Amino acid sequence: MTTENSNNMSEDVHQPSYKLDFMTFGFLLILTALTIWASYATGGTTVLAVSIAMTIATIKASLVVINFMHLRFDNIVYKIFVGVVIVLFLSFMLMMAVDYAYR
Amino acid sequence: MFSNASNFTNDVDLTFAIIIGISLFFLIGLTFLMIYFMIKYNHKKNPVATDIPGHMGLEILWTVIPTILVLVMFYYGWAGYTKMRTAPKDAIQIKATGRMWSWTFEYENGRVTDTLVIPLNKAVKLNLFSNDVIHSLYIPAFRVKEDLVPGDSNWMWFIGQQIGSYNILCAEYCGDRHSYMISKVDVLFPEEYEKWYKSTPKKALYGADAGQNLLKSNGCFGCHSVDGKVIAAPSFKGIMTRISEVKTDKGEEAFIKVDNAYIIRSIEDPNKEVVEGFGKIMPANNNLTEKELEQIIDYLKTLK
Amino acid sequence: MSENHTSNSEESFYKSKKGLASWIFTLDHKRIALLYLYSIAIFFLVGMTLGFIMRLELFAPGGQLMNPRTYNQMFTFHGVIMIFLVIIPSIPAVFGNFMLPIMLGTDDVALPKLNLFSWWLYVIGAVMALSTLVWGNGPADTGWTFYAPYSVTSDTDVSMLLLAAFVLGFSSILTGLNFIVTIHRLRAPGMGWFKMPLFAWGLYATAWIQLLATPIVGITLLMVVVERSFGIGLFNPALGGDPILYQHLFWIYSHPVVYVMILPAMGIISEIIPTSAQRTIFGYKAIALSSMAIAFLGYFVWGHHMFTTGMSGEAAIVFSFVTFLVAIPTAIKVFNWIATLYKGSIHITPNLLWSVAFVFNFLIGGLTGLINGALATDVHIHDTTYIVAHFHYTMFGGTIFVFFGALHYWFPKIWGRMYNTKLAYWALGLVFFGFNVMYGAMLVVGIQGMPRRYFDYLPEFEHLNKISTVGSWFLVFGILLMIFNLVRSARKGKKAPRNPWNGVTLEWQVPSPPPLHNFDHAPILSEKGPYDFSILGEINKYETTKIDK
Amino acid sequence: MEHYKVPNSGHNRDDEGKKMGMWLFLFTEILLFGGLFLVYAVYRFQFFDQFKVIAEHMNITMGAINTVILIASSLTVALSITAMKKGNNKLAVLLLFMTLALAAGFLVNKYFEWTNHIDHGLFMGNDVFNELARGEGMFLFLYYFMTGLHGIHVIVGSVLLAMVIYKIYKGKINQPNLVFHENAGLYWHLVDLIWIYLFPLFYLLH
Ligand code: HEA
Ligand code: HEA
Ligand code: HEC
Ligand code: CUA
Ligand SMILES: [Cu+2]
Repeated sequence: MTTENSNNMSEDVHQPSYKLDFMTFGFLLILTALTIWASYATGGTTVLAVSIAMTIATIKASLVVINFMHLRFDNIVYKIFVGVVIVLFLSFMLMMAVDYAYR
Repeated sequence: MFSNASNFTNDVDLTFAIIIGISLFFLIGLTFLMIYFMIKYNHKKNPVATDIPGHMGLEILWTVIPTILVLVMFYYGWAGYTKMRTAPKDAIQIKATGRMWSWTFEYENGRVTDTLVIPLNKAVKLNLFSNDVIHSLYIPAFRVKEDLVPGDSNWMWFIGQQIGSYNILCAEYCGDRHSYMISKVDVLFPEEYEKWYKSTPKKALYGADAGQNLLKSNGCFGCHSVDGKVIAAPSFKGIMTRISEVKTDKGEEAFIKVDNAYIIRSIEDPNKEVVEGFGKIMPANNNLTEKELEQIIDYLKTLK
Repeated sequence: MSENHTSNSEESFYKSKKGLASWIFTLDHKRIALLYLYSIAIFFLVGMTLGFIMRLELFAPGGQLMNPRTYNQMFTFHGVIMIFLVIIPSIPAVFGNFMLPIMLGTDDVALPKLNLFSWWLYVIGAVMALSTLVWGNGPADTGWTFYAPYSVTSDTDVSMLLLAAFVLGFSSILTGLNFIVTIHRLRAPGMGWFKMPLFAWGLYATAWIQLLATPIVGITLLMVVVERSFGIGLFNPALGGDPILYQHLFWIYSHPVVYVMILPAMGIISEIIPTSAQRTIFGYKAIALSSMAIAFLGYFVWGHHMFTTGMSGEAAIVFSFVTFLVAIPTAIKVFNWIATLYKGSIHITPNLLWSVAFVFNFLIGGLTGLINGALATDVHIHDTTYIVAHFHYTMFGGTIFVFFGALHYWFPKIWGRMYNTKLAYWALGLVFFGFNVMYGAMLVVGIQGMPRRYFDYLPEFEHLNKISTVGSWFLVFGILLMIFNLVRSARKGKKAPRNPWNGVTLEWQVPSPPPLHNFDHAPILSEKGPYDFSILGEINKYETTKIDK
Repeated sequence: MEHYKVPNSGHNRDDEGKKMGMWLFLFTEILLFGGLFLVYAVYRFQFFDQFKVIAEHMNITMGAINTVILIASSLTVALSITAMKKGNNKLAVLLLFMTLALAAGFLVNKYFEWTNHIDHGLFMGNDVFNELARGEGMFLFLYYFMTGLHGIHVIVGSVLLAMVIYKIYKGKINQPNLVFHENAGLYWHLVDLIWIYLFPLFYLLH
């Protein structure tokens, strides 16, 4: 859903603009409300609740990085950098999980 | 190398041999090539160099060959390891405890010893526990080693295949007397083992004195001597007639006439009063019954 | 900040300004490099002296010179100094700082102030580490790995040393950060990625490891400090913590960091060998990309330090497998170096021989690493002196040998003088011989089952330990001889020309020693990459330029 | 010979280089917190029930308010950069002041939250704290450590933004020359980014 929206936005904004800032802010607020609601709706710490909370947080984080931090206007190398860092961190998590889950 | 002391030695030594063999081939071959090139293409003999920027075929060749060799090594290492991590169900279960800086082994019938005694050709599973920091139980002759992680349980297993007495060493650094945390594993004929296992009364393997046995099986002698030498802690020699200079946990200094109550406090809550000049390393021991504490004190009184 | 120089551009960077302040507050990458060199040299001597004394202690079983506590503090301090104060900064901070901007054809790193700042962090960290010798409860006795829960309960001054390591970590991060930006932004016009010298590639791969792995160990060490101060059981099982978690976090950094040590060294080898052979490097792209491959794969093997902790079988297999994968790009490098000697026109120099000695030692170090990586054999040799020998072969026989080689290679460039070649060969011979005797014996005694960090050992290990200690005497003598030769030559040696070894990378196109802004003419780049010796004539026509020194 | 000036120099103004440096620095910050997130993940897994129990003590409303405050401050910083790019210095400064006000609000809020916990004895060394089950103490400790470290970042970020304001007044930051402003903004967004994860992990998963 969000990716669609950011695609839409990128059509009318090619450089930083007040409009983009405000739209990002709006989405962030909505998502914050959503995640609080979801935490009640899913009832605390089920696997579902954790995944939903983390997914929403990740969408929010991407909004901040892409729009507020202007990654969308930046050179491709920055996008690669960010990708590498994310992959790396997730791999750390994954490999530790492989040890802990089967220990 | 290539002994047959345990059921793992052959696999491990074979893996060693394979990897060392391949390694020596490359080490000698490549060193020879380097020296040969340095002589053959010395600028005196070969004043003009030929530029060769690379060769795709060669690059592929020397990517593929090491890959294959590496997979072979991985396979042997993995195969040997898998055996080490799958213990048979009917193995003799022994609880092995490590603490600064001694070992104890507890058998299914309650026997407690400080050397490991096992029967020939029988699977033995050691369940590993530590009271303080990480230790590692290492029997070089058997090619086995496994860490004792406090707060967590770990295990190892093996089959002793040759009669004899082998070293047990501690391989994980654990403080001052890490290198003295040594014991033995005795592999006996099954009949002998059976006799040993049944004959000696519970918890009494060393001499007649109950107190001394308790100190031994609780690992006190890892730090305390009985002859006045300071190993890592005050000696027990003459302890019951001493005045101990201590620092309390509130930071005050005090002189305490050693009595029964003080000894018991020292054992159950050693960090409350710490003897001047020593660190807070003594593990608390709350497993001793009142009677046992009494026996210990009686023994300490004999050390003049 | 930079335009305050007025002098003519020929003057060497030593002379552009004078006085202590002009050094310790300098923004010039060359001066910062030398600041690093001198500080590292001091710590190297301290660390070596500790190592030497440990060897004397191990000459015979039983206490010889000290009690166990002192010995434990010694190997801890030896390890911490050698890792955090010597080998991690060594090649990047000294030769990287000095040579990288010149090799890329520019006049400084991208962020000169940050560069100075990271040296200052280094000094602060070093002072913090040394302060534990003087006050507090005595230097830490935990081993450089600071394993919990021992590091949490030890009554020595562990916290200060941990904080020092934290600060030093940040120094290392900032150096790496600076190099990445420099390489991205400041390459000379016309120098594409695959026209960079291979040393730059090595540094680039290294920088990414410094940047992305160091913070994890930083926060981990900080957690131990906080745990010691607040008595919380983050890693202490007595309070519910998990000591294995500490090991995971520690090795997530500390395995990749071994490639921080070796990749720049491999980069320097890829410079020295083509120059000595006077021909282009064999398989440029393979070498460049294998650096990146090693850096990347190196992140996923940390578990091989933990095979005996009761790690899950699944994890052990993955970690062992990836460990073997790292060996492949390393092998590619070695093969390409040797192929570069083929049909060259080889000039035997001290720097080439140091490099060849490196390849030999590193082969032993790397190949012994394969035994560590194989699961069944690692169980046997884990935490024995075999491991100690493995990492001295890679770190000392590898990185430090290259460091010495690089000192000989770039000596004329840095100090503008030549050294005594004969003495250099003697020193190299002694070091090489002593080194192999010493650590060769440790390899064997390790396989026989002598654990590491042992103050005392069983009588059956005595023989090999004696041999090992005797080896260390040759080593000491060789290193002192080398230092003597270099120090004397830096002041009294013959003046060096611009290009004594007929190299073609950009550092040979600037005067020896370089002026403040490095280049006195536009750098000459070949279309055919950094190791095109056909442009040698064009480069050397500047040789006649008068050097004022 | 004429002094040769290299075209790409470490002493030329290189905004792109500075920005890249900032991004790289942010990566180290992410991994710094990343280490803590790994610890959190492992202990969440090991002390599943205890974490659940103790998380009840967290005040979702307070957390939510702080989340909104930080998002709003991120907005004002982003807007101020946009304003600066369009050459509107006055608006940019005004927005930065708003950001500082929001940052102060965040810290005040956090202060009340912490003191509230401490009043309930939920702090290291306290008797109530020592009575807690093991995993519960761990949760609180991670809570203090992570939000504390985050709080330090808020303070550092505020100092940076204050420096931006000062530099705008001094004319050192202006329309084409605003990389310092942009970098301070990047740092501030990172502070927001980390909070985006801290909020669900400590407040919502109970
Ligand atoms: C510069 C430092 C450096 C380098 C480069 C390496 C390189 C390697 N290391 Fe080492 N290592 C350390 C420093 C280093 N190490 C340190 C400091 C420790 C101990 C830490 C401590 O506990 O205190 C350690 C410990 C260590 C362990 C843990 C042992 C244990 O404690 O149980 C392991 C296990 O896998 C390991 C493996 C390897 C491997 C596979 C490589 C590989 O990268 C090597 C690859 C190289 C080659 C393979 C040689 C070249 C190749 C050829 C000639 C081609 C032919 C090859 C094939 C057929 C494959 N190392
Ligand atoms: C770059 C890394 C590096 C280097 C170069 C060295 C160099 C040396 N190392 Fe070390 N070593 C480590 C890194 C390194 N080491 C690490 C990380 C550990 C693990 C620590 C741990 O377990 O936690 C270790 C552990 C270690 C041990 C194992 C301790 C144990 O497990 O019990 C030993 C034992 O022999 C040892 C010895 C030496 C020796 C003799 C040298 C030789 O280089 C020294 C040669 C000596 C000289 C050449 C001396 C020259 C100078 C003088 C004689 C006097 C000069 C005078 C003044 C300056 C006043 N080292
Ligand atoms: C890890 C080493 C270690 C072990 C194991 C150990 N101790 Fe101690 N012990 C010490 C140290 C160090 C001190 C001195 C500091 C202190 O008082 O805590 C000490 C002090 C004592 C004292 C007081 C001595 C005095 O002079 O006042 C007694 C009694 C004692 N221990 C008994 C025991 C008994 C009984 C055991 C076995 C159950 C034991 N210790 C096991 C290290 C140890
Ligand atoms: Cu126990 Cu080392
Ligand atoms: Cu490793």
